[in-house]
Amino acid sequence: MDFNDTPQEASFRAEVRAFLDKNATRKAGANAAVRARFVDDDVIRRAKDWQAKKAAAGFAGMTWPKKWGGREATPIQQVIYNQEEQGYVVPRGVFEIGLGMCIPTMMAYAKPEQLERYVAPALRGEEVWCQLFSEPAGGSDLAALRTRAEPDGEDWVINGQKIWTSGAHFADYGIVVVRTDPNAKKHEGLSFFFLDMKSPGVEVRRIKQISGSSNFNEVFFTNVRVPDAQRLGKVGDGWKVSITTLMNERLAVGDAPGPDVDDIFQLARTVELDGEPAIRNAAVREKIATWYCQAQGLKYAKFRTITALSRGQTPGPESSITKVVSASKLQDIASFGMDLLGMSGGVMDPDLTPMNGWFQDAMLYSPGMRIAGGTDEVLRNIIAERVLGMPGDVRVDKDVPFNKIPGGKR
Amino acid sequence: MDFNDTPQEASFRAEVRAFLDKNATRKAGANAAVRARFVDDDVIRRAKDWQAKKAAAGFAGMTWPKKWGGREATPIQQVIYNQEEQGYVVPRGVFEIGLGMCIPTMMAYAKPEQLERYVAPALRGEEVWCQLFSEPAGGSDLAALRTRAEPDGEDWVINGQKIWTSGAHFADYGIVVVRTDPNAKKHEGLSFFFLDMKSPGVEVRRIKQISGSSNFNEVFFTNVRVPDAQRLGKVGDGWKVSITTLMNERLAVGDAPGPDVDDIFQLARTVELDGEPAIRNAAVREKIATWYCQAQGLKYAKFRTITALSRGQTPGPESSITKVVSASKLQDIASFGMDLLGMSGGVMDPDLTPMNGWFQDAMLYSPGMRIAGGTDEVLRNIIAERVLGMPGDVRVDKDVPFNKIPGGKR
Amino acid sequence: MNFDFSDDLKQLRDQARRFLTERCGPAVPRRVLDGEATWDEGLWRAIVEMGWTGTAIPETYGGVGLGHEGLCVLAEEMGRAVAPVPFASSVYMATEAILVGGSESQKSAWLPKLAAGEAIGCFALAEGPGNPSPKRIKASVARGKLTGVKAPVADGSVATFAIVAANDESGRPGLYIVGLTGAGVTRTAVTTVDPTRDHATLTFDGAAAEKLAGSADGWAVVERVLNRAAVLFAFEQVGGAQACLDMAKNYAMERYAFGRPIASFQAIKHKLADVYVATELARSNAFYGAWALATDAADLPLAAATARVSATDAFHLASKENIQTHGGMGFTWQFDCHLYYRRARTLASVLGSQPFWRDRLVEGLEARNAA
Amino acid sequence: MNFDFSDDLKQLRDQARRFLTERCGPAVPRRVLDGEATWDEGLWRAIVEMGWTGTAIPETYGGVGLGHEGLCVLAEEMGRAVAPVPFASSVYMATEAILVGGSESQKSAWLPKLAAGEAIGCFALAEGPGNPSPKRIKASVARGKLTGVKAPVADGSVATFAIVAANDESGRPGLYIVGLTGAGVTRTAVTTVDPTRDHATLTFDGAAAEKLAGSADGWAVVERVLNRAAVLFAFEQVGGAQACLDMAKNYAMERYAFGRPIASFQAIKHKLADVYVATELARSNAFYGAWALATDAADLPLAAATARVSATDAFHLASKENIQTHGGMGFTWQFDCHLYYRRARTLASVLGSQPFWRDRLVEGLEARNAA
Repeated sequence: MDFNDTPQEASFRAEVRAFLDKNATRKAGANAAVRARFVDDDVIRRAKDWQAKKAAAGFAGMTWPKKWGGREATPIQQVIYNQEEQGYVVPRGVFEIGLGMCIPTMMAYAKPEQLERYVAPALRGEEVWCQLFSEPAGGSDLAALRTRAEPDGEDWVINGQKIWTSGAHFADYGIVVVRTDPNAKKHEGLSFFFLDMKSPGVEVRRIKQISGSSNFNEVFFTNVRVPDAQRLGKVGDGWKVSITTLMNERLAVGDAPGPDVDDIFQLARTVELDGEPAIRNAAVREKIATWYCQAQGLKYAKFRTITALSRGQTPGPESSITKVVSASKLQDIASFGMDLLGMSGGVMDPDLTPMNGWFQDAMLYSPGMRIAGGTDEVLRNIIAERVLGMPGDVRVDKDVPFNKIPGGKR
Repeated sequence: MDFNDTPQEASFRAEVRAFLDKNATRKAGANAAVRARFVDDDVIRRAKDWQAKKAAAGFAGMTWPKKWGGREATPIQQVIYNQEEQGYVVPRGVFEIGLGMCIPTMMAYAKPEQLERYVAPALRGEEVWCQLFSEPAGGSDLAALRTRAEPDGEDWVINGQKIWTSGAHFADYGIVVVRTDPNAKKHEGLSFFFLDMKSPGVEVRRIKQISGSSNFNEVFFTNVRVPDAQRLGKVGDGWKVSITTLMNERLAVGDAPGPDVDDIFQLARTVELDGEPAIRNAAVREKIATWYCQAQGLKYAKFRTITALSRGQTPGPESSITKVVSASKLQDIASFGMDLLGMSGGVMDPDLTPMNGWFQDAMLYSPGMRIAGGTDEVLRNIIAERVLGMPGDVRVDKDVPFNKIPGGKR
Repeated sequence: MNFDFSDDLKQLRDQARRFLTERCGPAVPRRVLDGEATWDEGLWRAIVEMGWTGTAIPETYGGVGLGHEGLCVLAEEMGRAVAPVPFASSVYMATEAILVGGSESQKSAWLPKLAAGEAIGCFALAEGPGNPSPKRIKASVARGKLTGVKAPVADGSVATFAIVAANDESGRPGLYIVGLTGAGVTRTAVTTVDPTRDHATLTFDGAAAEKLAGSADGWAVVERVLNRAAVLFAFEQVGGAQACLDMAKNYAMERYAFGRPIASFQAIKHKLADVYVATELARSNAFYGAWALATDAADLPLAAATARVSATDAFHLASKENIQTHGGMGFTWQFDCHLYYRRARTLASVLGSQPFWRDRLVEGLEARNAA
Repeated sequence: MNFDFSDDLKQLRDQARRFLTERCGPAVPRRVLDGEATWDEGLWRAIVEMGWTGTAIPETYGGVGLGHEGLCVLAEEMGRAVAPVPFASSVYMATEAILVGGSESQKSAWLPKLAAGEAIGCFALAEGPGNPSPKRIKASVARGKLTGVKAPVADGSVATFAIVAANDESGRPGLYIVGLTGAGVTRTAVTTVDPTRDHATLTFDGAAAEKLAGSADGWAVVERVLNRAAVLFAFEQVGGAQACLDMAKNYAMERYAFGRPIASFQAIKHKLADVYVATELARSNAFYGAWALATDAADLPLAAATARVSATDAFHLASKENIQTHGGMGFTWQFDCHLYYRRARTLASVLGSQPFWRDRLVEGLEARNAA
């Protein structure tokens, strides 16, 4: 057992670090409370510049085939790049979905000439993509989607509404799954397309979250025409195509960002409880010990996954524990941080509260972390079913035509 | 708001106390760790004597009709009697099921001449009754029972096995629900009987629990003949009759007995943690505060129920919270009591461990408290469904003949 | 055994619920949340007119003399409605401080005004991060003039006067009545996680301060006010928790996934069963607190701590699991779940946080054990 | 990144699992539970023959020199099998104490015997209720003679010698090697919640005691032994937790209620998902502990505390929810669930309980922060 790179890994890491040192700024020491309420125009511009640099240096789409601008890198090389990049101030949140989910789906299903047209501009950061799956009626039940596409000549005409679409407000293109046959069973009447987000009839509205941020959008479709040539997969095979996309998502889910055990430890050293530094209080120590065990457990579970990658193995669905543990931990730490501040617990003014109101902010956005990307409940189901091999929930909607499934309030 | 009796209640309480003072010994002050591993012959003899005294004084079957030896007492009078009796050393665990569940079921379904024969001896403690419902294949799914009864002349012939039958080893009679039509739907093929526990073919075996106690039995039926005259309710109505019995059970479910918050508080004052009395440790205080809130909450919830009874109202299924809270609390307190003893946590020898090994003993029997009389999971379902009005679980066994329902391992 | 509110008080509760349902739907706190106002003055006036501000004030001082049980009943309804009015600050805290610590003439001067809503009080104890403690008091009064900075003060921008914890010339803590509209007072708004309840920093620079007569016994009077307020806030918290449980259950019954209401999944059923259990335990402990408050029982400190710890936990749990039950919509600004999640937090801080109250609870046990 | 056991050690694990499945099925601890023996001597001999007792002992001292990673792998399997042998006491504790604190001649004298199973060690630290602390040591050695009472001592009736914590003439604590078969030693059986592991009271009245050379630094050597043993026990606990998870899942898949396997109910699925999460976190922390132990890393104290706190919680959770998943049968003597529930408790106590180790964990954080 050791934590060392193989010689190949070490040399790749050196290459990455040289690139980053030359093109980006190293993060300053301490954790800073960054409250990015939404991705603004400036972030997009900087993200595009940065993406172009990465692409030029061969650090974008690293695992892709060389013919599409990738370097056919191993998963462990991707991990090494990500590890190193985390140490630098670089814009994030603009290209992850497009390059991580949309373009890989295109590669699996689009025609060669479409790939010629779309892959390179996406890789270089010139065009941004988004993913239009979730709907108001869907939630955890993704396949319950109701947005309709009807054939009309060479086109399909889409009507309906998507929701929780990250980046829709600055995306150039999107992939979308829609219902083309409401009389078929739920998973069998879907089809999959890509479309120009500037198409007439596409309307994007920002969703304001509890925290005041707007990371998501609603997207309304009113008679949006999409050429049949932009269909990915066969008519009726939309669910199968979606699974391709979602398989790529799973690898991306990670720690809930925010104050962690080290931060609450620091806070407990600063504030007083019962006339002494809070860190002397056994109840505080007990909580910190518990969170530390969780945080370290997640860290070393990740190291085990990376080891598997490094040995050329495929890590299993075990990594689904990360979000289920870290999202609740974040909410608990945020809440306890506020408890440590006594009567000032709710104060957000950076001047009046320690750590710039980081704990208060986390209290407001942490409920979303327990929901977005799979609720706690869905993740426990996934662990039970895919890791432990337990049966799925009883399904009453399985053998029923979609338009006969009870719906309730939407 | 007050905690006072009405004048009628006060005078009844005085009557009860006079009876108890005359016939029983008041409990000594402190909580004593009583480890009754099973009900032995001596307990049964003393219980029978005590029951005879209660019956003679009109404190047995109090809520029953006067013609059956009751006093047609109000529920609040029953509560008052129980409250007072708790302060005295009296034998328990022999007549509760017979008088609380079996005889009331008889009263609802048996013929007058049968009641003439059985009620009075049961009331006076001369005959003990038990209730034979659960089966190995059943568990939480009570109606999944497989014990068969087949008609043969004037009799039914019973074959099968019951389990978790309290008191079967000293009972004279029992009530039993069996399957008379395996081709009918699960709840429709059952019938209900009472029987002589000394009938040929009835074999009782004690079940040893983790704690070493034996509070339950297995009861095997091999060609046991029961006259049709001892059927309660119509053939096929056994489930309906069982519900009558179970409605009476619900009122009986109570606190998990064992070390509670006052006891862990006492322990924490006695032992040291980190060089000072454990009670000075903030983590210990936090746990005690949490348990105290639960214990007091249960206590005052009970007071609210008693108030409803006192006002002539019927308390709802809210009382199902008692066991779900107190059983886990007991397990947690037991475990934490052992943690407070450090390296000696597991020691049971009364001379080597505080409070005679009460916490250790409770650790061993508390898992049973989370299961017997309704598992944690069943109780949460009951709260969700009966209190909050949420839907039942999806049932795949509802419209299927019993012998077509998948069974798995028994 | 008579451990429930009287029929009269149950009527009061029904009345209050009807009134608040009509006058204080979610749009009302939402207007304040969205920054259109710092409180709802119209609602406040209507509440004053109903006489609620004088509920626990004896009739001799212009109150309606319904006593503290009546106030508990109203507090629960205020919590359910997330009402953006200074009711808690003025009624549970300032009024209680004067009831507990005021001289006859102070009572006569202030209670009628409080009952009539002419005066709105707030309670200025905190001086930055920390739980209530005499050691944390730096504000001081010399020759009737108060100097110091109090923050955060709930409803500090809305109130007309404050009850301020400060040290006298000899360094002993006590409570002072301080007008907020005169000289020597600066008020600055403080942003909190719950914009539906006003918070301010109050800076005193020689403001006129009148000592509460009964606060000669120093910190003890502060503790008495905290204990009494803890019971009243517990009812607000229970009301909030119950509202969250109702919202979550109703949404789960109507929202379908996989062809059935999400209320039919055990993950949701058991979650809400747990919320129900926590809320009922908290309610029962609040009831006992109400009795102890109404009768000024010797074990009020223990009863108050128990009610508060239970109710704070229950409201926190209910408000966060209400969001979780709502799924994606639950963490949008548009849905009302966050009104309760925010309010749960404010109420968890206002009298000091859980570590403080859990410790007080065990102190209460120790005191009982020593007695 | 190479954060996993080597293929050789994985082979060792598979071998050990096969061996223990065959030689140490549930009937084996059950015989001890039912009082037919205090341990399984035949199993012990077989284990000695496999060389496991010498796993971490260097070859120069008669061991097999597989190092501590090898011992971690075996410990997990011992935990899975609830093996009723003094492996933990003799190998994780007594052998480690000599490895850490023994002089060259002590090592040469004892390690070959331990490797060969000729000597069986135990660790006598506790003197009644309490966690490890130098202040609690009353046993004392004067002129090479030990006096005092140690209880409970795991495997105290089975071992041939003990490593005893005692004070020297000047009151400084240290560790002593004391034979248990000679004069001045009385052993009395102690009943615990886990009869599958022997426990005894050792009463010393002038027994010959030889100071461990390296224990001149007093309590520090005790702490080193505790830290090293904590990692090894963590693997035993993880093995036990995994066994419980496997049992519970298998039972839930085969047991039907309401016409379907109980494994299809979310209440059971989510319960076991939580057990899985706790076990995986504990396993990951134990892995890091293994690395820190094998490399004698500077942060071994923190790594050991983290491994232990995680593993103790995970085993406790897994063992109690295994019973719960089994329903009624789970709390019968007949089913094997309680073997693990009992063992989880013994392992939670043997090195000191959770409050002690959580506090040490935070001490580790403080030390790191100060550095």
